Amino acid sequence: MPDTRRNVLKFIGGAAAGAMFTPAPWRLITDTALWSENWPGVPRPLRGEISARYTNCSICPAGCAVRARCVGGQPVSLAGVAGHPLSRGGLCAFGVAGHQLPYCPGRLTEGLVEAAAGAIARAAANCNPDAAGTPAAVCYPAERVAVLDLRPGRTASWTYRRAMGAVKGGLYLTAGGPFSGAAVDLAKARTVLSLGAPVLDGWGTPGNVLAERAHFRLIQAEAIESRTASLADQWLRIRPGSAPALASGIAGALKKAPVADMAEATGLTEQQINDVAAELTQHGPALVLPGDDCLEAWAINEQVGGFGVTVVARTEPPVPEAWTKGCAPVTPLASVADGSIRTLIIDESASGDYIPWGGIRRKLVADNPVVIAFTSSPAGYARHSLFVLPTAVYPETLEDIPGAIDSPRAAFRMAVPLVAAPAGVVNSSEFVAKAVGLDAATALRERADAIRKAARGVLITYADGRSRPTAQVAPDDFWKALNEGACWIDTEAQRAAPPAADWTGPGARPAASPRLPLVAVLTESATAATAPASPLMTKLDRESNLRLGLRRAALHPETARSCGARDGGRAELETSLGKCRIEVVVDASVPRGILQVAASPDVIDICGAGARCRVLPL
Amino acid sequence: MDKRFIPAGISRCSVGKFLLWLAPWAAMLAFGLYSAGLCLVKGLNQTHMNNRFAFGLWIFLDLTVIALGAGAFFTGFLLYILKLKELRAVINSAVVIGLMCYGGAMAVLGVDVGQPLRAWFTFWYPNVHSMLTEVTFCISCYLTVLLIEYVPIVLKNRKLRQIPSFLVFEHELHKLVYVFAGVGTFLSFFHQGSLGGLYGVLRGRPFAFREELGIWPTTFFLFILSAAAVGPSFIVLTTWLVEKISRKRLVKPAVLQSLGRISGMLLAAYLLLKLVDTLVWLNRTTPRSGFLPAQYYAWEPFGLWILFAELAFFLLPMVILLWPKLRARTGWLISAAGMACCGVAVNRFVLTIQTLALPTLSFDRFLQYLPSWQETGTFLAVLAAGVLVYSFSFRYFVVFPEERELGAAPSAAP
Amino acid sequence: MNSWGKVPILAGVLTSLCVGWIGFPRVIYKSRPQPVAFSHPVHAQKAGLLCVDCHAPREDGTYAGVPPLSRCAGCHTANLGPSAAEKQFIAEYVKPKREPEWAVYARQPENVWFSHTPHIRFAKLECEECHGGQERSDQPRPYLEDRISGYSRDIWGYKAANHSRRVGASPDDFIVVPGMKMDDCIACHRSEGLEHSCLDCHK
Amino acid sequence: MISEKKPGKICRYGMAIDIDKCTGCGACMIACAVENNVPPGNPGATDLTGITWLRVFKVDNGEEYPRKESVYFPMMCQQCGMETPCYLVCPQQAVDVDPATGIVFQMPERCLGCRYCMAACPYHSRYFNWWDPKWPAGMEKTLNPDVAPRMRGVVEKCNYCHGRWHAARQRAAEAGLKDIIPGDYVPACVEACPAGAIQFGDLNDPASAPAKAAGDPESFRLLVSLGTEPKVYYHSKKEWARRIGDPSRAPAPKEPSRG
Repeated sequence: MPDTRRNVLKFIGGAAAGAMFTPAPWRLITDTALWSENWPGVPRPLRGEISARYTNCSICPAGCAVRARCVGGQPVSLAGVAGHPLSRGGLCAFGVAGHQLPYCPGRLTEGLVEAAAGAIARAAANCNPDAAGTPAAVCYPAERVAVLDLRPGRTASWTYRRAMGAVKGGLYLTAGGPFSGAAVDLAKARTVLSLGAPVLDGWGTPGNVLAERAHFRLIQAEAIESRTASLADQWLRIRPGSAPALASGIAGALKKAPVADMAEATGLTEQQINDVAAELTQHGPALVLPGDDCLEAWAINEQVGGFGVTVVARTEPPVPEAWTKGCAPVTPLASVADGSIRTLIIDESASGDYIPWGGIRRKLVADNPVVIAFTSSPAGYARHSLFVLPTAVYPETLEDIPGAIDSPRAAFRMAVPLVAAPAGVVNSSEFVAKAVGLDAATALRERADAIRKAARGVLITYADGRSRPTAQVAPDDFWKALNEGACWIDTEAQRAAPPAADWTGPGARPAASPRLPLVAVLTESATAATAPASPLMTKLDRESNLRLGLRRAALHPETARSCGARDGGRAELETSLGKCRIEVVVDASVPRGILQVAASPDVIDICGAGARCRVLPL
Repeated sequence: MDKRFIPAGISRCSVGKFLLWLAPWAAMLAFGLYSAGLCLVKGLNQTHMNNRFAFGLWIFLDLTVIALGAGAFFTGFLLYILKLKELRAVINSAVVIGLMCYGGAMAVLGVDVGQPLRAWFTFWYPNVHSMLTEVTFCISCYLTVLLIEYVPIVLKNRKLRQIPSFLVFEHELHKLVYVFAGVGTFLSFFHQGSLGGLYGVLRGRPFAFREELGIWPTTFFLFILSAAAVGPSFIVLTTWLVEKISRKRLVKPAVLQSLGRISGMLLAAYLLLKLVDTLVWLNRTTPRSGFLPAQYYAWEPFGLWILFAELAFFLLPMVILLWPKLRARTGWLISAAGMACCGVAVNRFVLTIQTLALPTLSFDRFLQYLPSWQETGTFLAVLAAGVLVYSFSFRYFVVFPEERELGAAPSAAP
Repeated sequence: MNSWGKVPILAGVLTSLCVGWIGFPRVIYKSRPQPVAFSHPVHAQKAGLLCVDCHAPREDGTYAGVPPLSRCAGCHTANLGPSAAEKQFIAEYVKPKREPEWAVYARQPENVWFSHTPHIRFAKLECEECHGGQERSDQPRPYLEDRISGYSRDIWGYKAANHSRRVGASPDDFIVVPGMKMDDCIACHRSEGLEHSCLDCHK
Repeated sequence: MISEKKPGKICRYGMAIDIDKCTGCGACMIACAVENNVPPGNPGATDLTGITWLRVFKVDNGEEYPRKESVYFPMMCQQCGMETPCYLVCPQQAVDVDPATGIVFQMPERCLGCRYCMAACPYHSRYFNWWDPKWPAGMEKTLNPDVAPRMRGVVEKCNYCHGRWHAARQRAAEAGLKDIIPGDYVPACVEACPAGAIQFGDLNDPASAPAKAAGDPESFRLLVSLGTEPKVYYHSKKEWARRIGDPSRAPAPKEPSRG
């Protein structure tokens, strides 16, 4: 019996020895090692013809010119267009990864399209007694339809105005604010005083700002050491929310008035305030940029003679005659009577400054208002809407981008589709127009033709880098060029002072209260926060500490200790307006008693400028 | 029931007792294998290592364990090359311990690398400049040597001896034992050294970087010496432990004492060189690379104390072991041996963990690192496996030849 | 004292030799037929086409490799011949405009950067020197893929039987596929003195 | 280096970075990740386990307001030209230095993930794939075909966008040239920087920006005292900023500070 066992053992031994002289074991070792090169999970990049395509970035109103490197037609990387007169070849971090927006996880691709269309049509009919089919309907003054446009000045905006014009009692609303009708000219400015505006952090056209940066002295008045503050020539560390006080202080100083109490309010010395005032007047043209819409600051521009020089009236590209007739006027949201809107259509597809929901809600009728949001992200107004309609994102859309705040000359450029939009998304403006019986499918083409007809300015085509007078381009070529990546720039217009700021002040600010010890300071420009961002942005926040990152709030170690929050811990941010979840980041560079929080819609909703708040660790 | 396997003339506890003893270790092994499996399947994100703390608990333990395992080669060297006959009493035990230590270290390395399937590349495309290549080659070779040295111990088993061919084989093998001892010693000198070199060559880490002697940094030689010094101490420690656990006299006290003496002498030599090296490093090497020695110890908890602790852990045992009166007392001997082992652990800890914790860039920060339970578990697996292997060897093979004549007190534990 | 002596050992050795040399090579490769029964000779002779007529570099210099359907559809708008393969090709691919899923014999691992341009322009290599006598392959041989590593069998280079449909084609008609392993590339680069580092070819 | 045979044209590519111009916008980091197929951070990733071949740090002069000054400081692999630490320690030649370009390069398919090179690198510019690379559904369409994606368990690092070097060589070959057309090869970060703070060039060419920076008293390199001859030159007019590269500068703040 042991013999058989022994023989089996011998057999196995022999087999093992023999195997060594076959390719099998060696090949298996090699293959497993090779398998580790492309085991499941390691993707294979697509191959194909490499080409360059051109467009304009529509993530934010800057509309930088973009060269896309495409493989088999699919963009794989984006870069600026060197020598572009407006964007100066620059592209921000968000723009560089723009081609990945269509693949953001959590992106909306379906919604109750028909129902929403019905709702709009019904609302329009209710407002419009003489619309066919609804003779009995009556229009209540308090039952108005309104479109809230986060990025005015687009062709889409005109479509909305026409659509609302076609509806009796239809409203076209914008955020308003001092800059709604104005643009600034950094090239002219020698001194720039920013009261919390993120001048060097995504404000205006990044490429242009950086190119002009060398020519002006930048004074940043801000409570925290923001990116701009740390890079400014001078940083005035003021108390949070005291920007208006500083503004009126400077205004006073310019009139040689005493500034003692203002110094008190801002935490600066009188000397400092007087010095700033002096600087604004002494070194040639000055420019004052209000951060969160503070009118006092805006007024200083007039005092220092900036109007018509560094601050000019914004001019728009020519518009077809027909559009201007009977279109709804531009109304700032703030000037609408509270509780007067029944049906509100919010176009969030083109990001702009996010308005706190509280400011909007007040304008709606109290009992079940109908809110319809056009957006690609569930994070914004979608949270407050009855209907959410998915829209295409850059670079799927064909849309034009209004002139940026820092380009005094009118410009017309379009973001052209580089990839196909998923089925089920809608074009917001055309959708609204259609719902009220207006065809706006060719609006962009009409606009382009109107511009071409005016025959002013030049057309810059990116592929060949040429710049031709508009008059020399045939209408069809003009349109074709715009669709292949081009930009029309108006001739230098007569510089006019901007229209008086038709706007009454910021929306509801959370009131101070003893049980809310901290002051919330929003960083990261709201535009960047509400604009969709590529998943790669983790490189900037979580994988390095360059940005704070959404839903993260930074505290000084001592402050953190005092409210029992630990680094990386989850916590609840509470203000008088509400609560939201945040992740705590402990950072010694944040002043004590301040909560530096990244602006995302849910945070903006509850924190106005300088909101009091507290942090409750979870 | 397993009497026929237990060496003749040696009494061992009952099977039940033995299994009872094994159970906890087996459980520990199971847990360890689970956590190791997690690291292999889910990847090294299961550990608390990161891009800055690229090496963690595992590398530290590998270095320590291999230093302790040095007893195997050094005892062999003393016995077969320097003919210190009385060490025959512990050589088998030394071999088993060496096998455990080296086997364990290799196993952990297998988990530590991100792509174990490619581990053989090191043999196929070796980079001769790299200390790690040297380590890999020497350790894997020496592991084979240890296995070969282990075979005779296994073949001496009562049952296996009945197979004549095995007996012959064992006899032939035994003739070669001197060769293996020689080869083993040579290899061990090398890999102990290159383990030291591993960090000594890191020009980018001035805290670890050392002057070169010939083609090797000084840590190369310091590691050889410290390993050789601590190896015997570890043998003393383990033998004593086994005696306590099995409640038996396994070796003559004289043997342990002479081991202790050797350990002490080597510690003295090591300490001397270590002092010189430290002074050179602080006053010459560090300033040259633009760093201030003060910076090394500016960060709590790694203050200057750790440097002195390191030295103290070698100094005290040295004194005790070189002092015949103290050495003669088991208590002193054992505690000295224990301290020496701690000393080498601290030394390896400083070189691995503290090196990585210290910032090199002026704007960088000091890092803290605590191993995850998966990391700890994997290490526990090695420990448990070691104990199990040793227990079996002790029960079924002749690990301590002198045990028989030292008389058979009634057996208790394994 | 044991019954069979060395016999079991030898048996063991023999078994594993057979398994290792005969069984294993068959098992390790997954065979996959090409979608279309394409004949190089037919296109070369009947249509008088050259390699570059279909396998041409693109404007951007990258190599097109297997031509897209559009290239075929240029001629194969309707049945050009009576063959069943022709019918099937038209019906399944040309009409529905479906790209044939060709398996590329010479597909290299992802981390290899290879550009035809310098090899054609400077080294003056002929297609055959790397791709073998494809122009003689009258019927695309099945694509063999290593089951574990997932790489093409051709990379290792071998002598493939050329199953010819031509009348009187000799049964021992082979297509020698040269190896395309890293070593093969290095050998040539080294002989040309163009070997500097791994970065020459790896990405 | 496999053979010592010298290629046609020997370059020593390097960078000149003006940290006074850098605004820390991070466009370079994103462009880098896009170009080199670096996946978005795993949900568990932190600034210690993430992968950022190029990382921008915020460094201040340690003073308090109002004397406090900060700079943004882009750091990629410094491409050591002497005693290259990572190259010397890799046990299986997964790290290579190209004699033709001076570029230090990691071969992920050769790497066994022992991370010895990471311990060796004084600049911490090597990154380990702690997780399997994962892209959101559909996003793998945007991967760059000139760069091979890495797998879990290997080390990767900046290689001056080597894929672009290959592409440039191909374009040169198209034009019948053996050497790259000057200026045709530029890493992604250089192209992306809206402030023009990063410049790239051949240190062997005296006219190139890095070569000029090498001679500029206001330029500095990181940890030169280690003798690894990094090929990235930084420039600043601020005296304190120039001492960032000096290891004996006062130790970093004990309080945790982002950046």
